[in-house]
Amino acid sequence: MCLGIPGELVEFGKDDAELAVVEISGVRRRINVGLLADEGLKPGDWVLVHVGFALSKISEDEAQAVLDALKELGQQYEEELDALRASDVG
Amino acid sequence: MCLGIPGELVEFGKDDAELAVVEISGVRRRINVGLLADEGLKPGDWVLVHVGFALSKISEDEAQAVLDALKELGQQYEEELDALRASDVG
Amino acid sequence: MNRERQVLARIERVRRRKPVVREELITLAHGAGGKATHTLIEAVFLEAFRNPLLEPLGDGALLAPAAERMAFTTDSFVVSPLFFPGGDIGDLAVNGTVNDLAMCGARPAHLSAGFILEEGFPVADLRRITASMAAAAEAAGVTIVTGDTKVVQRGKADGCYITTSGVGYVEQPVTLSAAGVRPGDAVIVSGSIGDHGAAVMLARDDYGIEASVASDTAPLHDIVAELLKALPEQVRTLRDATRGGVATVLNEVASASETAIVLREDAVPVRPEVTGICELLGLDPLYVACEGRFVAVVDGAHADQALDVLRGHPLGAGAAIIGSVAADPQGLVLLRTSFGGTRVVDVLVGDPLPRIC
Amino acid sequence: MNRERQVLARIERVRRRKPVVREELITLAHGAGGKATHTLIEAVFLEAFRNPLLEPLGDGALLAPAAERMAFTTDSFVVSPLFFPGGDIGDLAVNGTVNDLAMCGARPAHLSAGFILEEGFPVADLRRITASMAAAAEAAGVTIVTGDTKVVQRGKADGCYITTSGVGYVEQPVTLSAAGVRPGDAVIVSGSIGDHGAAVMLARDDYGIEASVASDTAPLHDIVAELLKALPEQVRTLRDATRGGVATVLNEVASASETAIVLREDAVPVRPEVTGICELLGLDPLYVACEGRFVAVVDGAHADQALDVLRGHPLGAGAAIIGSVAADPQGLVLLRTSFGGTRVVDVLVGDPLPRIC
Amino acid sequence: MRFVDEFRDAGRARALAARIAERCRPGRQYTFMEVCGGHTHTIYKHGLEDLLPPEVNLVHGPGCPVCVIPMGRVDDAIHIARQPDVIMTSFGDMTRVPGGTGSFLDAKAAGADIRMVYSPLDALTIARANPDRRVVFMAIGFETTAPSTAMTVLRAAEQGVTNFSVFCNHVMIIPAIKAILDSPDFRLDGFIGPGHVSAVIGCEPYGFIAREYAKPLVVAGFEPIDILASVLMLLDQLAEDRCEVENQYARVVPWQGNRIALSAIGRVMRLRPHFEWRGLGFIAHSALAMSDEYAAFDAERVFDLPGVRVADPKPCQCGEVLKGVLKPWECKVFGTACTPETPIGTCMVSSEGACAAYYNFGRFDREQMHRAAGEASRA
Amino acid sequence: MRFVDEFRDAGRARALAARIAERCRPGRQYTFMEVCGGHTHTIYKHGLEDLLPPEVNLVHGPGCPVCVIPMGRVDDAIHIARQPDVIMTSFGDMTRVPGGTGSFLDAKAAGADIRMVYSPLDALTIARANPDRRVVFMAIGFETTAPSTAMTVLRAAEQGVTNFSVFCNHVMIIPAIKAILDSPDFRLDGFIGPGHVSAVIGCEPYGFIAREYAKPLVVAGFEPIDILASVLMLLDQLAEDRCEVENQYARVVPWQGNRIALSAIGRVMRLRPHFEWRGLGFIAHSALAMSDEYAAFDAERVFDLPGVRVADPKPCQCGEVLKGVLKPWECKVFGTACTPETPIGTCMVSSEGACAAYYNFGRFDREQMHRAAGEASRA
Ligand code: SF4
Ligand code: SF4
Ligand SMILES: [Mg+2]
Ligand SMILES: [Mg+2]
Ligand SMILES: [Mg+2]
Ligand SMILES: [Mg+2]
Ligand SMILES: [Mg+2]
Ligand SMILES: [Mg+2]
Ligand SMILES: [Mg+2]
Ligand SMILES: [Mg+2]
Ligand SMILES: [Mg+2]
Ligand SMILES: [Mg+2]
Repeated sequence: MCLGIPGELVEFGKDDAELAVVEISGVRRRINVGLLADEGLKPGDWVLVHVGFALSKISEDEAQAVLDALKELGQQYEEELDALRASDVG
Repeated sequence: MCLGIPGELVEFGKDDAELAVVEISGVRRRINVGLLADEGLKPGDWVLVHVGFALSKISEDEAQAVLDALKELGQQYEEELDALRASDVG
Repeated sequence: MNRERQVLARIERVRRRKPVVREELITLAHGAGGKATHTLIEAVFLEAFRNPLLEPLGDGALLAPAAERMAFTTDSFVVSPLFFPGGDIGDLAVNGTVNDLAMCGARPAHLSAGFILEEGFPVADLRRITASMAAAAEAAGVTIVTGDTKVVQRGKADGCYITTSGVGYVEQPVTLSAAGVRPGDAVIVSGSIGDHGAAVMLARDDYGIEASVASDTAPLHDIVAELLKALPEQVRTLRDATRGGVATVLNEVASASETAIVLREDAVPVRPEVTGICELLGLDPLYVACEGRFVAVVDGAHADQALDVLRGHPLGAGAAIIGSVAADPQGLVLLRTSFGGTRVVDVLVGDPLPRIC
Repeated sequence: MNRERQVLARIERVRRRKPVVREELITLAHGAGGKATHTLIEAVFLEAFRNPLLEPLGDGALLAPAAERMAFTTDSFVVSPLFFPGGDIGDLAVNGTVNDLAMCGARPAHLSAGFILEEGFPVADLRRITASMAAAAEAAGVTIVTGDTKVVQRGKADGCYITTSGVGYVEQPVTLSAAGVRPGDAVIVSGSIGDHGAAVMLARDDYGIEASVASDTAPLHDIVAELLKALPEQVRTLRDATRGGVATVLNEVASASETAIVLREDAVPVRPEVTGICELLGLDPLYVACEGRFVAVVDGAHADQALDVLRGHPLGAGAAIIGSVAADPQGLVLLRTSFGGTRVVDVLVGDPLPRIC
Repeated sequence: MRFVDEFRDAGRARALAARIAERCRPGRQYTFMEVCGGHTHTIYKHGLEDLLPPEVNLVHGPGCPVCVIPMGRVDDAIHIARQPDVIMTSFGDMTRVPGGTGSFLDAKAAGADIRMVYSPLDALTIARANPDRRVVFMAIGFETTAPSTAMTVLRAAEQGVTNFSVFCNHVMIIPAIKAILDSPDFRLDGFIGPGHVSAVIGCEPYGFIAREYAKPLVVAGFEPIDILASVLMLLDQLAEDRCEVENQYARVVPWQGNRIALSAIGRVMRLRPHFEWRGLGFIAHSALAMSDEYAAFDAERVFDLPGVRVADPKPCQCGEVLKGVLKPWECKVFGTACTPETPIGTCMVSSEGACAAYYNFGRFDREQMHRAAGEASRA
Repeated sequence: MRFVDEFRDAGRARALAARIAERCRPGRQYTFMEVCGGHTHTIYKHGLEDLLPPEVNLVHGPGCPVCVIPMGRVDDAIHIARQPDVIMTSFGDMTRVPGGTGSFLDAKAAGADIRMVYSPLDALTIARANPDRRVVFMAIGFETTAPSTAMTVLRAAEQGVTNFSVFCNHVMIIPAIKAILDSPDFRLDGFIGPGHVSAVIGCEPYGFIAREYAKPLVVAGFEPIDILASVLMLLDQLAEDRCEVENQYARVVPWQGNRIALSAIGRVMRLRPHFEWRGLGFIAHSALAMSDEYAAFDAERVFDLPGVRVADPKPCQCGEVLKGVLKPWECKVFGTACTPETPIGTCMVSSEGACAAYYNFGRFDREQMHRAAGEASRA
C-alpha cells in the first residue's frame, strides 16, 4: 500500500502536463506528476511512484551520500576484519 | 406457427378468470382462455391451444361425426375389397 | 524464543490438518492455483473421488494399459439448469463419457474431470455435483484419476461447466464401425427416447410447462458389454443418442455406411409425456436428446436375439427394433409414418433445445 | 418426375460437399449437435487437426497402448485475453497438457480437446486458435484424436474455453515422485520464471503497463526426455511451474517429501522486465506462472550434469540451480535473500493474477 | 378422445385414399391449393403423397406467416432489436428469417438481446420482469395469431405496463387468396381452407370464392385424415358440380368464427391501406397495424424505423412458390444454395414453409423408396 | 543508479550489521518501533532479523493502512458496493479485509461489482467509461496516499465527472504515534519513521517526539540497507545521548515535505473530529473526510450509510500488535484460526500487516534453519 517504486522519467504528456511515462527495468507506465509540478522535472529524472502518482523527486546526490558513508563503514569493517584475521593468524 | 394443439381443461385460475391449465398427454401448461369467455368452459372440456391461448372449444360430437362417416366409408371399402378378393378368387 | 518455537510447531500442525472449505461461494482465489485451490481440491474433489490413482494429485495419473486397444474420449457439459429431475450435471458428465467409451466397445476405466466454475457459485452445489459424480463413477466402475479447476469471473460462465475425458479398454474382439452397416441390418433403440432433453427443458421452466419426466441419464457400459458378449460379430455399430437425438445419430450412420435407414414411426418408443411436450412446442422426439439410451445396428438375422439381450437388462427394458437398413436412397434416413406415408428424417437444423448436456 | 429426380440427385451431391462455415460468429446452433455443429467440426476442427485416429469422428478414438505404464491428464484453459504476446489459448492448451504428461515422465501421444464457445465468438478467432493448436500438436508430436464442442449463450462464457486431456506412454524406467525428494538434492529450474504470467497480465492492459515480455509457452516433453535419458535414476521429480509459480510447486514438493527446500534468491533467473512488472504491482516472481518452464529436483551429486543437459537444449538455455533440499524445517520452502537474510516462501494466498491459463 | 391419433389412423387413411382414387375422373388432373402452411407441414410430415393418387396434385399456398414477411420488415425489427435497452421477443421460427442485413440469429450472435417466446404473454412477462428495458414483441401471423397479440396488448394496458410494445406484422388470408385468384397464371380446381384462421374468422368470408370465382373451398383440420377427407369433399363437389364453402373441421371451427377474438383485433388493430408480402408484392388492405387507441404499444411509433424496402434476392422464387405456381424443387436454388441452414427465401425457414417442408420431409425419390420398402419387407 | 539493488547489497549489509552489533551496549536490549507497515514488510521479506544482533528488537507499529480500518467502515463500504448501480473500486489488499458481514471478496462472489485498481485515477477512468453507473473509490492510506486521492478528486471536478465519489478513510500518522507514546504500556527506545508519509508531511511534524517524549526518530527508506542504517543511526543517537529527528531517506524525503500534496489534501479534505482505528479505538483528529467544497464527491453524503460500529472479534489482538505490545505470534489465534486465508484480524491481511508479514515470510525456526543452511553448505 505505501509501496513506492523508483522510476525514470522517459516522456511527458503532450496535452496534459500532469502526465508522464516512467520506466522501471524496461517496463513503462503512465503516471501523474501533478504533485511535482514545481520540481521542474525533465526526462532522465528519477521519481518515486506511488499508486500512479510521482510522490517525490529522487536525489541521486543524497543516495550517493548514503552509499558513500556505507562504503566508508564497509572499509572500516573490512580493515577491522583483516586486523582480526591477522591477530588470529598471529 | 399456426400450430394448434388439443388439450383438456383441468383447472381454472382462482384470481384470474382468463387463466386455466390444460393437459396434453400428461403435460400441463397454463393458458389464457379469454378468447372463449362466452363458451362457459368447464373442466373436462377440450380446447384448441395456440401460442398460449385457447382459440376454440373442441366439439366431441362434431369429431365423432367425422369419424363415424369415415367408419362407414371404411366399411364400404372393406366390403368392396372383400368383393374384389372374392371375385379374384372366383 | 521457546514460546515462539512452540507456536511455530502448532502452526505447522494446523497447516497439515485436513483442509476445510469455509467459504460458501466460489471466489476467484479458488482458481488461482494457491491455497484456496488446494483446499478446494482436497476438501471437495479428493473427498468425493478418492482413489489411489488420484491421490498423488500430480500433473497426471499413471495408468496401466491392459488391452490391445484403448478408447479415449472427451465431452464438455454445460447443461442448464445444473440440477434437473433424474440427474444433474455431475452424473451427466460421468455417464456421458462412460457411454462414449461403451459405444466404442470399451470397458470404461478412468476419467479425468476439468471444472470451470463461476465466481459466486455455491460450494454446496459443487459438493452436490461431486457427490453425484462420485456415485455415478462408482456405479460405472470407473475412477476419476486426474482433474483441474479454473474459476472465472462472475458473468463469464453459468455456475459450473465440467469436461470429462475417459480412457477405456477394448477387451472384446469386436469391430464396431458405422461404415460396416449394411442393407438388411436392424436398427434397435435401447429404450424410450427424448426423456433427457424433455426433462431438462421442463426444468428450465421457460415455457410454463409441467409434466413428470425424468432424465434417462445412465451408464450404458454394462448393457453394451452384455450385448457384445452375446453378439460380438453381429453388432455393427453403437451410438448413444445424445445431442441431436436418434435422428442425428442415424443420419451419421446412413451417411458413413452409404445406406438408407428406414424407421417405423409406430415402433419408436416415446413416453406419452414426451410426446405431449413435443406437440406443445412443435418438436420431434426423434431429435430430442437421451443420455442413457443408445442405438445399435445389428445383423438383421440376429435382431430378435439382440432385443432379448437388451430387454433382459434393467436399462434395456424398453428396447425396440425401430427400423431396418436398405440399400437406397443412400445416405438418407426415412420414416414410415403410422399414418402410412413416408418422409425424410434429416439431420437437425438449428437449435430447438440448447444447453441440454 | 424425372426433373424432380435430377434435382434430388443434385441436392445429394451438394449435401456431400465439403462443409463450409459461412457464419462469421458462433451461434447457439453450432452447439446443438445438428448440421451446424457437424459443419463446424468438419470445416474447422477436423481441417485443423486431421489425423487417422480423429477422422472417424466417433464417440471416442481407439488407441493402441504401447507401454507398461501410461499417463493421463487434463487441464481447462480460460486465459484472458485469448491472444497474448508469445502465444494464445490454443498453444497453451496443447502445451499445458503435453507438459503435464512430460512431468509424469511420459511421452505425450494423444490429446482430446473440448471447446466451450460463447455465442457470438468470431469464427476467425476460432480458426486462429485451432491453427495454433495444430501447430503446437505437430511440434510436440501429438495428435488430437477426439473432441467435443458446446456453445453457450452470450454472457455465459468469455469467448472460448478449451479443456484438453492427454494420454502418454512411460517408456523410460524412471520413478518420479515428489515424495522421493531427499535432503542433499538440488533444485533446478529450466529457465527464467514468470514470463507467461507477466505477458498475459500486460496483454490484459488493466494497469496501463507496457513492456516487451512474451509468454514462455512451449512443449517440454523433449527436454524432459533428454534429462531422463541422461539421469534416469537421479531425477526425483519434475513439475511444470504453472499457476501459482515456482513457489507453489516447490511447496507441494516440500510437503510431499517432508523436507525443507532452500532457495537462493540471486540464483533464481528472472528477466528484468518481469522484475519491473512485479515491483510495480507488488508481486513476487516466484508466484508468477510459467507455461514452458519446469522445476526438476535432482540428486545433488548429479546437479551439474543435469544442468549441462538442460542448457544443451534450446528450451533450457537459461536453466539454473536455484536451491537445495534440507531435512528441516520439514514442509517449508525458504529463501536466502540476496541481502543475506532468510524468509519463508509459502503457498500463494489469494489471487493476484487470475485467468492466466 | 384425444382429437389427434384418431385422425392419424392408417386404416382410415387407406379407406379414404381408396375412395379418393375412385372419385378421380380417369385422365383428369385435379390441382388443389392448401392455403395454410400448417397443412403443407402435415402433408410432408406424414407422407400424405404416398396415399394420394397421381391425379391429385396439392400445391402450397401463401398461408405461412413466416414466409410472407418482407426483408425490409426483418431489417426494421433488427434495427429495433439493436437498440441497447431493447429486448426483442419472437417466435422461434422467425429468428432464422433473413433480412437484407442478416437474421435475428445473426443479430443475437452479434450482441442483440433477442429471446424466443412461446406466447406473446411470455413477452409481456419479460417486460414486467425487466422494467428498465423496452420489450418488443415481433408479432407475426394470420388471423389465428392476431387475437393473441391483441389480448396481450389489452392485458398490458390493463396492467399499466409501459415498457412493452408490438412490432405488428399480422396479415390476413382473404386478400392473399384473392390475389391468387386474380393472378393471370391461376389454374386451381379448389382450395383446402385454413382451419385455424377459420376458427377466428369463421367460414363466411370465403363465400365470394365459391360465388364469384366458382371454386370450391373446404375448411380443413390439420391431421392427415382431415386433409384426405377434405380432398375427398373437394372431389365430391367437383364430381357433383357443386361449388361451395364446406367445413370439414367443424369440431374446431364454428361457422361464425370467434366473436371475442374478432372484437379484440378490432379494438387493438386497424387495417393497413397496403402491405408488402414477400414475393407477392404490395397487397391492399391485407395487414393490420396497431390502432391509434393503442399507439403507446406500437413499436412503429415508439421507435424510429429505417423502413427501407429491400428487393428479394435475385434467384429467390418464393413468390411463385407462395402462389402455387412452382413446386419447391422447381426453384433453381432449392436444396443447393437455398437450404434450411442457409435459407435464401423465407419458404425455406419455417417448418410450414413449402420449401422447408419439402426439403426436410419430402426430399427423396418415392419410387426408389417404395422399391426399398419392398426389399425390406421381403428381407 | 536504480535506487533499489544498491540498497539490498549483502556486503554493505554485513558491514552495517557488524557496526550495529558493535554499537549495542552489552547486556542492554534496544526496542525500536518501525511505524510503517512497509518497513515491516521489508524486514520480513529480506530476512533482516538474520542480520540484527539479539540486542535489537524491532516491533511493528500502526502504519499499515489496511490494518487500521475498523470493521464498521468495511461494512459501510460493502453496503455501498451492494447498491445495484455501484461499481466499487479498491486497492487489492483491501478486498480481503473482513468486516462484520464478510469482505469485499465475499460481497463480490455474492454479486457486487467490485474492481481492483492500481491507482485512484483508474477508478476515475472507470467512472468516465461507465456514465450510467456510480463509481466509488474506497480510499485508504496515510498521508502518502491521501494526496493521490485528493488530486484524483480535483481532476474529477475539473472534468465535470458526476458519477464518481470517494469513501474516504484516510488516516494520519502523527495522532497514531502520539496514541502509542501516551499508552500506559509504552516501552520503546526509538522510532524508525515512515519514509513515504514523510515525503508528504516532511520531518518537522515528528519534532515533538524528540522534544516532548525524548525519543529519537529516524525517517527511513524501504530497502533493507535503509532500515539497518536507520537502526544504526538510532543506536548512535542513544550512544551519544542525542534525541533528534534524523532523515536517513533524504534521497526521497525533503525536510519540508511536498507543498502541492499538502495543499491538495487541504482543499479536498478536512480533519475529522475523531475516527475509530481498528484495535486502537477512537483517536481524535486522526483522519480525513471530504471537505464541504467537494461534498459532491463524498460517498458518505452521496449514500445513506448504516454507520454501525462493529466490535472486533473476541480473540483479535490486533490492537496490541499495532501498538507494538505483542509480537504477532503472541496472539492466541495467530497461525491457527487466523491465517492469511482466513484472517480474523486486519494485520493478517495486508502484506504490510505485521501478522501477515511474519506468517508469510518469518514463520520458521531460525536456529533450525541456520543448522540446515550449515548442512547444505557442507553437503
Ligand atoms: S428454394 Fe429458397 S429461394 Fe427458392 S422458393 Fe424456396 S425458399 Fe424461396
Ligand atoms: S493473529 Fe490475527 S487476530 Fe491476532 S493480532 Fe494478528 S491479525 Fe489480529
Ligand atoms: Mg502441471
Ligand atoms: Mg465424447
Ligand atoms: Mg458424448
Ligand atoms: Mg491443472
Ligand atoms: Mg451467471
Ligand atoms: Mg456419443
Ligand atoms: Mg493437468
Ligand atoms: Mg497443467
Ligand atoms: Mg461430444
Ligand atoms: Mg462475453
